[in-house]
Amino acid sequence: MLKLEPRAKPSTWMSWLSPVMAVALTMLCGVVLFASVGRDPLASLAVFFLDPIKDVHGWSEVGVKVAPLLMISVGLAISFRANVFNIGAEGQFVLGAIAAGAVILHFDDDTNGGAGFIALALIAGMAGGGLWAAIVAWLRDRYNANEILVSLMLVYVAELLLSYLVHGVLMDPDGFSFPQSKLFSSGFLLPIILPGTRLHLGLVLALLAALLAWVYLAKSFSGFKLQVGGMAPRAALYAGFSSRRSLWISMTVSGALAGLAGACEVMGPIGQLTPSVSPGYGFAAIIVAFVGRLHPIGVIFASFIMALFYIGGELAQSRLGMPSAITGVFQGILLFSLLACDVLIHNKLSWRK
Amino acid sequence: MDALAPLIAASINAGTPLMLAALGLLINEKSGVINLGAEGMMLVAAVVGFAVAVHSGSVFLGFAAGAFAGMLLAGFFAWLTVWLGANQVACGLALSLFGGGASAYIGIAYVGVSLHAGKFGIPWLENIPFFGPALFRQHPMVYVSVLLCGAIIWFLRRTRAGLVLRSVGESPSSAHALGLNVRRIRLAALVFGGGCCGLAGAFMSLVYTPMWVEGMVAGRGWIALALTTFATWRPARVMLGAYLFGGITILAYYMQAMGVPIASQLLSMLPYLSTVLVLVVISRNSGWIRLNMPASLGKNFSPGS
Amino acid sequence: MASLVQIKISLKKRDMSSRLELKNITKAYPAVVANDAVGLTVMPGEIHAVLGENGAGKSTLMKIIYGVVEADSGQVYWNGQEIKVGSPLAARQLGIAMVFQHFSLFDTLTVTENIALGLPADTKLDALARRIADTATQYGLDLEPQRHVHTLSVGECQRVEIVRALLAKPQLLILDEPTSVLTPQAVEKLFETLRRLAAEGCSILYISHKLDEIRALCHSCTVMRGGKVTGVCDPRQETEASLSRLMIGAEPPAVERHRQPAGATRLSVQKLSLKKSHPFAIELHDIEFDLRAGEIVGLAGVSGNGQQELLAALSGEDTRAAPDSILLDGVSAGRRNAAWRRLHGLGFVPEERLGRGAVPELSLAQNLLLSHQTRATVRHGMVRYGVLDRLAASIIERFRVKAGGPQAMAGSLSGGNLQKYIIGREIVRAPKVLLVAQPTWGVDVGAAAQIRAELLALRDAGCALLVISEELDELFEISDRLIVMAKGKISPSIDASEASMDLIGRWMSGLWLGAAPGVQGAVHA
Amino acid sequence: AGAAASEPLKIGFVYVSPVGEAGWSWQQDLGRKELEKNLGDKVKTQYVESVPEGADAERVIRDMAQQGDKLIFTTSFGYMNPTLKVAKQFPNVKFVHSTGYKTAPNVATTNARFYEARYLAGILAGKITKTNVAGYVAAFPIPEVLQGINAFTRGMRSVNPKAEVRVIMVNSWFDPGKERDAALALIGQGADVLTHHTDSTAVVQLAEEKGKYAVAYHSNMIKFGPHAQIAAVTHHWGKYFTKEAQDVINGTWKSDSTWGGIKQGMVALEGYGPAVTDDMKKFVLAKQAEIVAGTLTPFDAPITDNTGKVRLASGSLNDDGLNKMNYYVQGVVGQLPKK
Ligand SMILES: Nc1ncnc2c1ncn2[C@@H]1O[C@H](COP(=O)(O)OP(=O)(O)OP(=O)(O)O)[C@@H](O)[C@H]1O
Ligand SMILES: Nc1ncnc2c1ncn2[C@@H]1O[C@H](COP(=O)(O)OP(=O)(O)OP(=O)(O)O)[C@@H](O)[C@H]1O
Ligand SMILES: [Mg+2]
Ligand SMILES: [Mg+2]
Repeated sequence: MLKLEPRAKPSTWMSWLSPVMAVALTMLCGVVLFASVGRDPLASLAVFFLDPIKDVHGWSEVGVKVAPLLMISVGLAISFRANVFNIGAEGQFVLGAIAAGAVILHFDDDTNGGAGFIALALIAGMAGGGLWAAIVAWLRDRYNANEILVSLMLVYVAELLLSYLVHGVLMDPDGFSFPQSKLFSSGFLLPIILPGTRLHLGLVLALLAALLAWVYLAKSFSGFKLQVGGMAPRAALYAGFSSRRSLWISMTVSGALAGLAGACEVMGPIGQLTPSVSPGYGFAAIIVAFVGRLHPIGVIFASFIMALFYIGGELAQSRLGMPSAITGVFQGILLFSLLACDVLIHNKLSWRK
Repeated sequence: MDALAPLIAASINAGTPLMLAALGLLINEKSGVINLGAEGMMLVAAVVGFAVAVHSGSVFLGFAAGAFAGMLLAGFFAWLTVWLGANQVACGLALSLFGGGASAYIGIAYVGVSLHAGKFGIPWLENIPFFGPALFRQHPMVYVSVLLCGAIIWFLRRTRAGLVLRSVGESPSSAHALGLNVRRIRLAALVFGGGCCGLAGAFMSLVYTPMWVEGMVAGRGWIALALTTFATWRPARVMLGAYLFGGITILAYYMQAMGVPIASQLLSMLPYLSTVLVLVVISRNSGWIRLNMPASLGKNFSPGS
Repeated sequence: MASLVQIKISLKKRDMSSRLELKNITKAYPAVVANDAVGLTVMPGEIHAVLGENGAGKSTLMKIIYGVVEADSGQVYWNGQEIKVGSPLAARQLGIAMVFQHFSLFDTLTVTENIALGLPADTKLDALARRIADTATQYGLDLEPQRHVHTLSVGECQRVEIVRALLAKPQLLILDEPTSVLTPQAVEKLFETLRRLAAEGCSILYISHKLDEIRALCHSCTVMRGGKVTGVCDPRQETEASLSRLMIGAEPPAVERHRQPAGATRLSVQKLSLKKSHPFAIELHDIEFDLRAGEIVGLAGVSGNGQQELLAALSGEDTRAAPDSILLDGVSAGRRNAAWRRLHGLGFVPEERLGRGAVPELSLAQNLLLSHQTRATVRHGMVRYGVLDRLAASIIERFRVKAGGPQAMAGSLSGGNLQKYIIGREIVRAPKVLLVAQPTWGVDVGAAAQIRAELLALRDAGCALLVISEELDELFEISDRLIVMAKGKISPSIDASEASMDLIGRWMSGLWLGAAPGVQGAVHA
Repeated sequence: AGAAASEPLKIGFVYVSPVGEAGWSWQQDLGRKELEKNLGDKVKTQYVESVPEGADAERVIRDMAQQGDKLIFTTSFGYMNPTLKVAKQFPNVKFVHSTGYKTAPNVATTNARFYEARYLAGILAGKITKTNVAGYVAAFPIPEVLQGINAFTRGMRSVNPKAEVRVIMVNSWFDPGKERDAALALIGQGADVLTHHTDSTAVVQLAEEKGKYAVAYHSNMIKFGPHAQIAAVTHHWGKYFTKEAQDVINGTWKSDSTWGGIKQGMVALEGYGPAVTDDMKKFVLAKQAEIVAGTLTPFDAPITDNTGKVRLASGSLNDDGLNKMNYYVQGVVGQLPKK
């Protein structure tokens, strides 16, 4: 019988191989899935995984999708490492969008704009997301309320708040009472970094965030403290590292990054406030964070794969006539595969009677 | 006052799926495992239960199939977390995600198919003024869920199996040392929880709406998870919490229908805000939480060490 | 001489049928072979000791007998029949009961519920309560069946474990280090119980590091070392030195110490009272004592009497104390966190090495950051990993820590080695005050001697030390003064040379409160 | 320029929700199928469903254009700006956006005057109700929805001045659980006729279950409420889609705003249920004829809102007024969020 036996030491080799195996396993499931509905599995897989990136434009679209996913998941990686489970990034994303949008709508007179205003709006977005997350931190800190549940409930509240605002004070006065703000004028939109595409500054900011987060977690003392709090709370207490500070830092940083992502989204590809600014980035980023092993560099690759899944799912619809649900199925299978493969980091397989 | 009886009836109806799922999750958590995949299990159970009911014409078979689907997924979750030792939070999220996708995929053929929910009533009781329409004209599953709640109270307080379950959640290593098979007990608890989530999902598609629509569970799995903490892992409080949440949701609609001059979006926030509020009130006393919370919640246990 | 005794005993055993016989039991873990072809024979009515240094494989062997751990190979004979013990359930059905080294109790359940979990499934709870009371009085082990375990003292928990074992009416009772949490008086009581059981025909397997106990109680003794049996003897015929030789191949080095006058007060605790921080905590009442430069104060007491809470308040892990109730070098410190106190000269070695004193997933070098947080290791908010590596390497060398180097993960070290590393880490900081909890807990004899010597050297260098230990021998060996903690209160202090085991034992039950003025005279603050 | 006769015209459709079996996207897809049937080999269609309104829509639309679709129907309001953005980059591709208000040289808009049929449904409801209360489950307070609510109310009160309409906004286009709960709440408030401006069949099913009446929306839902449904307000896109495609093939396509009603066959009141008597039906059909003839519109003066303010003193409300509607008329119980 095939048996799992604990390894004396976790295998470094497997920790690199496991994500590769997980992707391979997901593709294998894809082959089975496509074959079972009577499609040519290889051609279908090619549509799913290769078509999205077969030209520069495709890459740029993946980049547009990577930007919010990466930005959010970098923040979540930090917070999960501190053992603070912020599940409500979706709500913080929405609040970031609202705050940035509100600032823009306040200042935008169709002629002004520029770097200063853009920076201001981005900062407002970060503040919006950060403050929304700070509510969670405060309730946890002051009243011991479970952050998973509170942050999640606040997602619903945030979405309703956005709906309320775009039906009310933030509605475009010339928009025939339709629930959306006016289009932001070009001076308030993020610069495009690849002419002719939609790839905007957000991707650069996201990569920068990943880099900074990596330095923070791997090199800084503050990052060290945060992680000790996550790995061994009693050791953190022993060392005199404040768990409250870890809570606040991780909650507000992850909230601010989610807020920044929301701001970038409305100042980039959307260009206005609408009732729905996110197709679930905040939740998808949780998976990205885990697939990326809560490592800021790892999440770069993970968010790339996740973005590929989204676009591949769209193409599978229009080219293959597959239903849109296929994206969720693949994402779930990927995460399951990764979790199962990760078992081999700490254990080895062996034959035993 | 005429409006009160239907309000109560609707609250109970809306609270029932929450209660069914939360009771199952409570048993999960009493064994020390947190399964964030409730939403996914409910969705899959909703579509499977619906499909079976449509093909067989039997709502009862639909419930059975839904429960079975939930159990199957929970069994898979148990294999990953209890046997392979994978992270519970991540596995639960994966299950939710997968359940959302898979149910939508399976359900394509069933969108727009309708089931006819019958009329129900307990003879005699349903004709009592006020109490009849408020309490005694519900789907049988509603009464099953109430009985289930009572059974779980009895199980946890009075039976040895309940004692065993609580001990495993309290300290799996001690339970193991006493010869209890921690893995199997956790598996059983998870499968039971999956079954309950399955019933809850099937209730959604067979009774509550009754139809299949992609994503129709609409966050109720998450709310059910919140309810267990909210109830400090006590079944009677789960019931109270579920009906309260259902009641506030319905009340928000009543307020709209009565023309209360508050924006509908703000009224719709009420159930979520009140959940947070009660959570805050309950969690304030950490000692109280500690006394009721299974001490090993969320921590994996491997019998080798 | 020892070998002669051995032969005699083994000859005798062949005659009668043994209760339990193990042959060639082998069990390997990824890192070590815990049991290597172990053999063991226990006769009916015999109290049989298993002796060996830390990690020798004693607990593993017991767990194999009790069915918690599965052996890789070997045979088990029970009353002459070869059997397989698949689970504790099977073991209990055979008539084997076990009291674990680490309690297997459930805090939020009642005494009755806890005991029921260790008995057959058809046990009725109401009837059980009566049986518990009966058994408890029969053996002089008082228990209240309806109380929740988290409200019990550690001694009472021990009683729950023993009563649970006794109720199973065992033919073989296994006790793994049962006395480490008992007062000397309670130990004496336990021994009486055990002797009575043995007289009734029950066999007892008894594990302890305390050689005097084994000599006083046991009829025979199996000695283990590195997973192998190194000998069988009659402990009543051995001296502590000869047992020690069997165990580690040498006698433990004696600790040298000389008296010196104490200096200025470094740490002063005044009227320290603390409410419970969680339902299972102990409340502290009006704690008062001083710690002076160049002395070691030993804090005795049965664990679970408030030592944890006191330590947390002193170390700064718990910052709820009134500001002036703790003075560090004259400065109010009650509200300061651990980092601040460390900066002001405090050092602290907690009893839990993994997860508190060190983070298992981090390297030894990174673990330095838990207590070394100065300009030398952190500059401009960035960690200087080069400095840490060099420092870790020097500690590893100086304290003879067996580890794979500064990059080895803390979790990969054995308990004793990690303890040496943590103590070394605190000593090289040259603290003015050092709090040490259970310095040699679960550490073998050689390493324990080394650690004690290091603590004495630190004292001689002018540091003020507070050592908390459950081992009275150890406290008597290294302390200048002794204080005792019971029920959240602290006794007056007494000079170690004037105290007797008996007195400290009585104080450990909280009995100094009504002490005669004569005793007070012997006490000085 | 028209497409070569041999090569079929490629047409793309973007749907906001799964096509399903009833509802908005389902009706759009029926229109697509009718277009295929009408034009046969001359066209080739494809669609993408469940496209979120936001950044993703733009990519999906552009992908269609890149794949060679020459006519693209974007069928939800939230696609308006993405459609315009893509249209700018593909001047040779024609776009038709539903329910929006912005056009461009290659972007036309279309919508239907649902409110006309709503008014007629209101008349039926007003005649059939016993409690004089109708319940209206709606998604969001946007003009299109308000037009429906107000027209329905005015229709109802035209035959039953005591009637009132209670409204619940569920803040979602598509959530049968919420729609059902809202409908239950409305029944609890005394409503015996229910209608909805959401996408599922939940409200009709509930009315059937509770023995109340229902006016279905989007699609004929008679099979979900064989006794409950008194009529269905439906829309029909096939004819319009066919015409647009034919125009592109002929090279005569023009950017315009089509807002068709009962007369143009884009909207209908159909699926009369068993509860509707012949008299009622005759009465309604007569009113329908007046609407088609242009002698009656649902929004003829005077229009008073439910706070008593007169919104239109004379004439009938023009398209601009309809598009900017942001109030409830007299007879509606409820209040809209203030700006
Ligand atoms: N679950 C386990 N996995 C890996 N190694 C283990 C495990 N349990 C015990 N060991 C190792 O087996 C060896 C024997 O351990 P055991 O607990 O039997 O020692 P012991 O003699 O009881 O020591 P002590 O006196 O400290 O109680 C040790 O090296 C220990 O680290
Ligand atoms: N549960 C476990 N799983 C894996 N390895 C373990 C486990 N427990 C102990 N070990 C490993 O077994 C070895 C011995 O550990 P242990 O702490 O039991 O040693 P020890 O013999 O008690 O040492 P010392 O005498 O120095 O205290 C170490 O390498 C440790 O990492
Ligand atoms: Mg041991
Ligand atoms: Mg036209």
